[in-house]
Amino acid sequence: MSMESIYLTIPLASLAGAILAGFFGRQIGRAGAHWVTILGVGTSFVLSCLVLKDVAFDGAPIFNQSLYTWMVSDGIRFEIGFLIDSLTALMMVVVTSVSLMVHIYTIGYMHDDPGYQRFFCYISLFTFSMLMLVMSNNFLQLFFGWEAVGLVSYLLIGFWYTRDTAIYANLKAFLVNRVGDFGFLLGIAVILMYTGSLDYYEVFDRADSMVNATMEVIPGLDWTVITLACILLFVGAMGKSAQVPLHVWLPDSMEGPTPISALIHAATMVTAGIFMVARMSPLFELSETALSVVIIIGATTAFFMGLIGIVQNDIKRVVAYSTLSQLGYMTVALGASAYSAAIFHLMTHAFFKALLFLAAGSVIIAMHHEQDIRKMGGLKKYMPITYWVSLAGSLALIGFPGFAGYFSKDAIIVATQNATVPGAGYAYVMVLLGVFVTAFYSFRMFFLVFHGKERMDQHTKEHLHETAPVVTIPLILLAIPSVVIGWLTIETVLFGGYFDKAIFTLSEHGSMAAVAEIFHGPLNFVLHGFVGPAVYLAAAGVGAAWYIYLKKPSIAEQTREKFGFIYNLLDQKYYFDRFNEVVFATTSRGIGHVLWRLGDALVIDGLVVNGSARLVGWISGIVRHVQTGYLNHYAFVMITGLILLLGWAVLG
Amino acid sequence: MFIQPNLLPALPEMVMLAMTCLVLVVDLFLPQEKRGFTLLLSVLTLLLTLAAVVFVAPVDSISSFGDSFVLDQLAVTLKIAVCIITILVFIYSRDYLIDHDIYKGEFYVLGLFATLGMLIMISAHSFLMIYLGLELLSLSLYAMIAFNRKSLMASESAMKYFVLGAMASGLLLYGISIFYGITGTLNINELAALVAAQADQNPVALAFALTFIVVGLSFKLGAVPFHMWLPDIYQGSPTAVTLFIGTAPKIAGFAMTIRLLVDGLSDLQVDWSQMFIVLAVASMAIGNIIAIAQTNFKRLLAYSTISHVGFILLGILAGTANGYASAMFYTITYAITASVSFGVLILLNRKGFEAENINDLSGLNHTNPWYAAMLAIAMFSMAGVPPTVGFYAKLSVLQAVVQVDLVWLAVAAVLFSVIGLFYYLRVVKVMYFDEVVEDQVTSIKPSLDVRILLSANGLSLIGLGMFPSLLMVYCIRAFA
Amino acid sequence: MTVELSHYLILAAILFSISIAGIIINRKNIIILLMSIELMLLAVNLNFIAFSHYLNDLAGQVFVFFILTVAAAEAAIGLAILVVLFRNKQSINVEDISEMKG
Amino acid sequence: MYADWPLLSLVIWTPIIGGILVLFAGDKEPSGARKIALLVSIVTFLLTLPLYSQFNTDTHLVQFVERESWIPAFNIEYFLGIDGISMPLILLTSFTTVIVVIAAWEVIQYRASQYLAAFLIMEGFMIGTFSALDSILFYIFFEAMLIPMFLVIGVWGGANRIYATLKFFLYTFIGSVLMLIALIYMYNKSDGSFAIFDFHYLPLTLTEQVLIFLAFLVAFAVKVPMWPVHTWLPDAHVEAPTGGSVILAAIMLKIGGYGFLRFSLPITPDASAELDWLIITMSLTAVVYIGFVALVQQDMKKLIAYSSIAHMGFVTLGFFIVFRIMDVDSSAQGSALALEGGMVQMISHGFISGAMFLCVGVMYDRMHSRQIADYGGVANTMPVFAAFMVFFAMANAGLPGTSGFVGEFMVILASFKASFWIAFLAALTLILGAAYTLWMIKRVIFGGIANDNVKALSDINKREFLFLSLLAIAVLVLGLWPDPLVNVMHATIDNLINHISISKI
Amino acid sequence: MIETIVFYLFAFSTVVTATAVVTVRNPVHAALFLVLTFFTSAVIWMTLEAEFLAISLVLVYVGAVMVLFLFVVMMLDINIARLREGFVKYLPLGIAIAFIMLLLMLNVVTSDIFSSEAMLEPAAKAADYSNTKALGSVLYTEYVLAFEIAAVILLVAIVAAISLTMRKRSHTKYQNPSEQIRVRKADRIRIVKMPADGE
Repeated sequence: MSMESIYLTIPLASLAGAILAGFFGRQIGRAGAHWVTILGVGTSFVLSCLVLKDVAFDGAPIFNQSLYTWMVSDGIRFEIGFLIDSLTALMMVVVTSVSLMVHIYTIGYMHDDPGYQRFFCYISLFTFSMLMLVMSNNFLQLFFGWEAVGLVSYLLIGFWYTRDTAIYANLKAFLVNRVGDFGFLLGIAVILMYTGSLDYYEVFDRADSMVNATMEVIPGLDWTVITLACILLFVGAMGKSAQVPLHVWLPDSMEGPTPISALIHAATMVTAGIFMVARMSPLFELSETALSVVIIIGATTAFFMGLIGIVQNDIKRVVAYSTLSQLGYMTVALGASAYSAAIFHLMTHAFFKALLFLAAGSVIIAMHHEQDIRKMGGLKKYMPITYWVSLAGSLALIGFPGFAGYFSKDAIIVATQNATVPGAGYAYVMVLLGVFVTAFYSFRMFFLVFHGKERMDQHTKEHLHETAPVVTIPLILLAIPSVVIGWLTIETVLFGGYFDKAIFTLSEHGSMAAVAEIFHGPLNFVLHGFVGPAVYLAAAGVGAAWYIYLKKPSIAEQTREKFGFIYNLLDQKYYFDRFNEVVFATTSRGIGHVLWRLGDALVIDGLVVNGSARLVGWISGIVRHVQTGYLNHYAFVMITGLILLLGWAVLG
Repeated sequence: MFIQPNLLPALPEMVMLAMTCLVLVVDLFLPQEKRGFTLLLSVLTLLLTLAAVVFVAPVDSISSFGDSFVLDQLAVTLKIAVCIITILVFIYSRDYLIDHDIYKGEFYVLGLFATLGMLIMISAHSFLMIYLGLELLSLSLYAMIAFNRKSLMASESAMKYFVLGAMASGLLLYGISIFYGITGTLNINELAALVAAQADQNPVALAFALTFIVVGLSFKLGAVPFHMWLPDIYQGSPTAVTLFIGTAPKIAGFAMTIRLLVDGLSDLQVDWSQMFIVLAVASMAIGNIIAIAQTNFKRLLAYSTISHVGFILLGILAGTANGYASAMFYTITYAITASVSFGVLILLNRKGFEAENINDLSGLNHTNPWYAAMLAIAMFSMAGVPPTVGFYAKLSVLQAVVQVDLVWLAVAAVLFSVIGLFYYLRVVKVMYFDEVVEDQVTSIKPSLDVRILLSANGLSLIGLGMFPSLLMVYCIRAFA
Repeated sequence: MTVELSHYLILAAILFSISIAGIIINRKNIIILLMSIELMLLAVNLNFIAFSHYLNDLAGQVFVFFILTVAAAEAAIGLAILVVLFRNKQSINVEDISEMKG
Repeated sequence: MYADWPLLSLVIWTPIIGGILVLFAGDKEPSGARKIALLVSIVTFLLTLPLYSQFNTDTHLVQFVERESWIPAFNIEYFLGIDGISMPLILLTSFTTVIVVIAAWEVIQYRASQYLAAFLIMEGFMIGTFSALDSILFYIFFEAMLIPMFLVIGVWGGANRIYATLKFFLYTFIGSVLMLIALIYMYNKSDGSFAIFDFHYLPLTLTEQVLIFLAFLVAFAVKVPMWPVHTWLPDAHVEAPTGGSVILAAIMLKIGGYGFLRFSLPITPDASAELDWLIITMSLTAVVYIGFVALVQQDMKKLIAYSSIAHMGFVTLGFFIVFRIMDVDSSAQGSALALEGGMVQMISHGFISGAMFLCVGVMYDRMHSRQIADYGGVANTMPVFAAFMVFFAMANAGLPGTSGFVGEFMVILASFKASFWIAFLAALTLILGAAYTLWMIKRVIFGGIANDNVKALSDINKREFLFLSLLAIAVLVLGLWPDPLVNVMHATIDNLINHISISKI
Repeated sequence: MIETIVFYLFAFSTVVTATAVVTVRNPVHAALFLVLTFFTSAVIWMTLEAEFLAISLVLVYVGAVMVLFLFVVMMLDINIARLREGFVKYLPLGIAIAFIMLLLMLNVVTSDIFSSEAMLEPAAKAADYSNTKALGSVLYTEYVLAFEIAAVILLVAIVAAISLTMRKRSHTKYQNPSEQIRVRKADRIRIVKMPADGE
């Protein structure tokens, strides 16, 4: 099997699964549906591993080839093709592995759902779309995948389409993503206009032409084209990766089934933005301004979204805000030119966040779809496996030294510290504070769920038990990388020149070099962590959570009352939703109403169209009375006509 | 010294006169139930006349009776058109006449005399002949309108038509008298030569006389503001007579206009063109606008006629052979179209029921889809929607107008025709979209001849629309 | 001093104007309208005859001859219509014969 | 083997004559009429296929030419021929007619033969419009098609059908009469030719061009329809029977766009360049303004109608942004992208809007309501249908992978060449289009079962499945591989760009 | 000289009587004034050497047409009082229109083209000149077609007048023997059954 056909098989295997489960779901039955899709995704996974091995260890050359010509217009070839390099290979493994886990997990989670086949169809389709996105060698296909994952996300958030909240959330998700896509598409347009190509490598080769060119977007304000392009592309990333202010859809997306939250809204799709910026590093590197925007947006998201996590009571929403915050970290890394760190964090995060979500899902199954952590507590003794994997995930998340998250997060913090772009200082403060916040809300949730009083009702309590193996096995399988993957891969991924051919960094953006300076092996890196403030902040966060929620639960109540304003601000998520609801939704409907009723109905139709018809009718009604029926009036009119004509002929 | 005139050019008229007198006499001796024979004889008269026209049709043009009577291409074509349309009129109106107790021989006799008047008008080449032809036509029409003696409306409209018609004749005559005074001739050919010689010396007097002529013509054609008679006469006349008035006399009016203005006064073309511009715009505006408010179908068609007259004037005022041919085409096709409209309307009449309101057509498509289709075609043709002949007629006229750089006039014309479309569509709407009103429209079963002729008449609108050259070549040849 | 052509023409013009005035001011009586029209024809005839005389051309007189003939026929038909109308309406008032309008 | 066939005449006259046959088949036995209609429409469609397969993509010259003198008096010819612009539209027309005939199968019981005949005759007229190369022939077809559509809306339409159909007819007629004057004017200018290609090379001063351009603009803008002469469309669509809406949206609107390419651009290039700001403004207004208006519609058909206006805005934007591009860049790089984008958008919109109207029709046949408020949770009872509807909705929202994306994508890319803000406003459709389409989907398809009527719904039958899946395949194929479509246009579009880049003054 | 006097005298009386025609209250008087107008006009025509027409005018017009007018006026029972309502109201308008008309006409008929210089008084006709004969000779030669048409017009007038006004008088009593013979019992008497007078 040639590499080319392997590359082709990887996405198509998933697609085949999706098609079979989708169109022939009734014929192949429930079991058939999960078997074909798992087989498909499994194939993709195995082949992706093969590809990774090929790229990472065997040093396979970069594969960049088009599959077919989508369209030729104006001399521009729009193509569908693959670019397989180290970045792609890594993403492929992350995507397929998490997807495979989720497929297996779903068998248990969705066991009783009537839309079983449909669900498998969707997640396989998602896997296909995501693979097409990461494997793309051009912007067109990137956008294809970009929107396709959005579509599947839309379908999956609204999977339980009878729930009003779900279909509200999926509409919101799609629209907010569309705002991002809007920028993204314009970004693609800039690139096409200045480089005349959509192929990555051709664009990168011609990127210089954009550095020197300027564009007057707002009169009197010249922007370099590269900045404009990068910021527009980043707007797309903001939508997909849920960066402030386009983050609002992600918490709501938790309306979807939990496997989806794990797969799409934690591990893969939301990281597409991060991936994209990393992929575009040859462009972003050329624009200091764009990087600055990236780092500020990322830092803001990292800290402030984490804060909201503190006041959330829905178990999935806490994890969702944590996802937002972690995506912020990745974005900060991108802004700091630490692309490899961002991707590294992306990878570790994919595992531990998928783990956390699936664990939360496990809890939810056990709690009979109760998601409020205030009604949980003391689950440790009922669900030992879930407890331990959750602990592993949480420790990874907060960056406990030695766990996967530690390596990636610490790399980001160090890189941010050494970053030089404007806003890096702000970002450094934010990510450090974020560490505390992360630890605090993570363990707040952890303690409330697994420790303390059992606050659930009697009925639920009686039925509490550990979940089935199809649920727990993926948890365990995900827990393993969550613990060890950082240790194992940090050297290779960050410092082994793994991304050299895929990611481009200007030498003056030396943040990663600074990290490399202090890196002397994983163990040493763990120890080095105790030099910086991050570890202590995390410990403080855990301690505070322990004290407030386990030791003295009354403090939480008192604080809430004391700082009512801040609590409200956080509880209302900084009023973003309210703002959007009022300003965008209501206003645009208002504009629509005004334009329709006033513009269309009143002015165009009423005044001009029907108005002129009525005017003619009115004139007609008046003029017809000239025809009085009286003979001498008729004669009079004739003679008047004669006289006028005569006057004109004789005098005029 | 006196030279025996060449009688050949007047053969059709002579045939017609002789036959008409025969009809008149024969009819006297026919009992009421044999009245169909009068009709047969009348149609035969027209057919014979038609044959005579074709028989004497010259290659070029011949004139006779001291140059006061010509038979040229124009005359031949128009005469054929007049005869054919009159045949249609006679046959369409039979059932109506029977139902309204006016199935009398005089109707046909007067109709034939009117047709004779039209033939004379078409060939007339002197003021005197034109006047006599016009009066022969008008007097017959006055009588025909009042034919239904029991109808108040009919006598009222006859009276109105008569008074205004007589007055218009007076105005026309006054104009003729001045021309006679200036040139000393009554003959159109001599007039043309003399006016050409005098055009520069006496512009005011010529324009003065011309105005009276134009007014007289405008009255006959029904151009605003000399149109006032038209709606009342269309509405008040028995539908059979409206059918007649609304069709063939338009052709005669066109011929008279051509004879007087084009053959005789082409040197004053600048003057009458300008007058026609005003009249045409006014006609299209008033005709279309007032038509919108109408509920009576006959009255609606009257106003529609006024607007069509505006279009005919457009073609004439262009002052080019192309324009005259277009106007001629327009006039003939309009007469054909109008005969379909009135023909369908007349079918709807029954004993004791006079169908004349637009609402009387309600749901016609349900009861009589074929005739609804015919009327719809006629409406679209009047509106100028392709592929009906009305489109091509409008196209050719507009083309002539644009050719003489009167683009604004063409724009005005099409804009008014949009208004016109509205009421034509309303008729179609009533037939196709409205429900059948109880007791108003029932299935109509006309006799075979009517069925065939009306169908052929209706389909000819599409046929001529797709192959206008069939008629257009003759129109062009008439002004070649 | 002899009578000039224009004098006849002026007389005809005056007659013509009177007839027009007659048509306009007689809002009630159709018969007067008919008479006014006769006056108009008289004016026209006068024109023709005067021109005929001064042009020394018989055509004008011939025309008048025919106008007289037609006018007689016209009067007959007009009065016949008037009679029919009167039978239907019992009036020859112009303002009464306005069944149709608009 | 087709070389000698008068293929274009065949595809024009087969449906017209077939339609007359159907008319005479009558309503006594409607299934007979239906079968004839289906046969005729399929035969016509098959006859159009050689137009594609035998099409020579290397030349911009018109192909399949038929040229006969018709009305010698005014040198009007029966002059047919197609190029890369018209050929795809002809295929679209014949394809859509088949769909419409199938869609009418059981739904239309009232005077079925007249209904089907109207559509077949209309098909002939529409194909005639696309293939006519004599401007009067074009005009005749252009106008004649109004009559069947007028009757279709008026006879088989909804409650307010009369207002709608009169408005439709009058609007369109007003638009076209001025065009007629322009044609006549050019006929006189060109020493007696009505051939469109003679007009292309007719030298005209700027003033003449501007006036002619405006005359054409009124005609085509109404047809497209462009803001602010669009208000007939929502009414017509709402009241028309499903087939009427489909034909109206899928094809009739395209005639406006086609007219711009066939007449406005090549005949009055300088005026087009001079007035491009006007068209661009109108197009962008259509995209943005109409997008907002669509957002608040309560009636599904109205919503789709407004969405059609917004989508057609891309077509006109694509056609006229070319002049901006030429201003900015002398190489005119991007102009082919814009023009081809507009063309692709037309074809794609034909499929998608047709499909959307058919979807609404499917629901309307069951519920007899088009009000969004009367629905909710249709997915529960009609899952297969819901899948189709969501798919088409996504296509309508311009999802990549569907044809709806291609045209918008091309036009946005091209308009960026001209101006950032034009592209910015145009790209707003990504948001607005998704907002109004998906909001409707949310309220109609998703959610719990809203009422007993929805509960009683039955899923689509085989016939409905057939036409929806045919359209779905078309939408998908065009979205995944537009090259076969775009390829046929290149030569013609390149020639057009060359032509319009040369001033006539 | 005498011609001038005659002209002015009769011209004046023509204008006066014509004015009277349109202004007098009674239609019979109007008709009589019209007769007078014709008479005076005939005299003026005489001065223009149109003797035949002058005679015709008197014979045909006064003798036939005006008599017809008088017949009709008297036959129809007309309410004269009503016929003159609103007369004064419209008088100024009528005069104004007529005056404007007259001005326009005078503007032309007094122009140079019709002046005595442009159109000389023709030489007097020879004594044996017969206007009637001259007319006659052209009527039957040059204008024979017109003459025939005029005949047709008169025929139309006859047909029209008869068909419009002739009516069978249903109340005129005359016997129709054939009807009387054919009569049957059923036509004349109707036998009805009636219930006997009860109660």
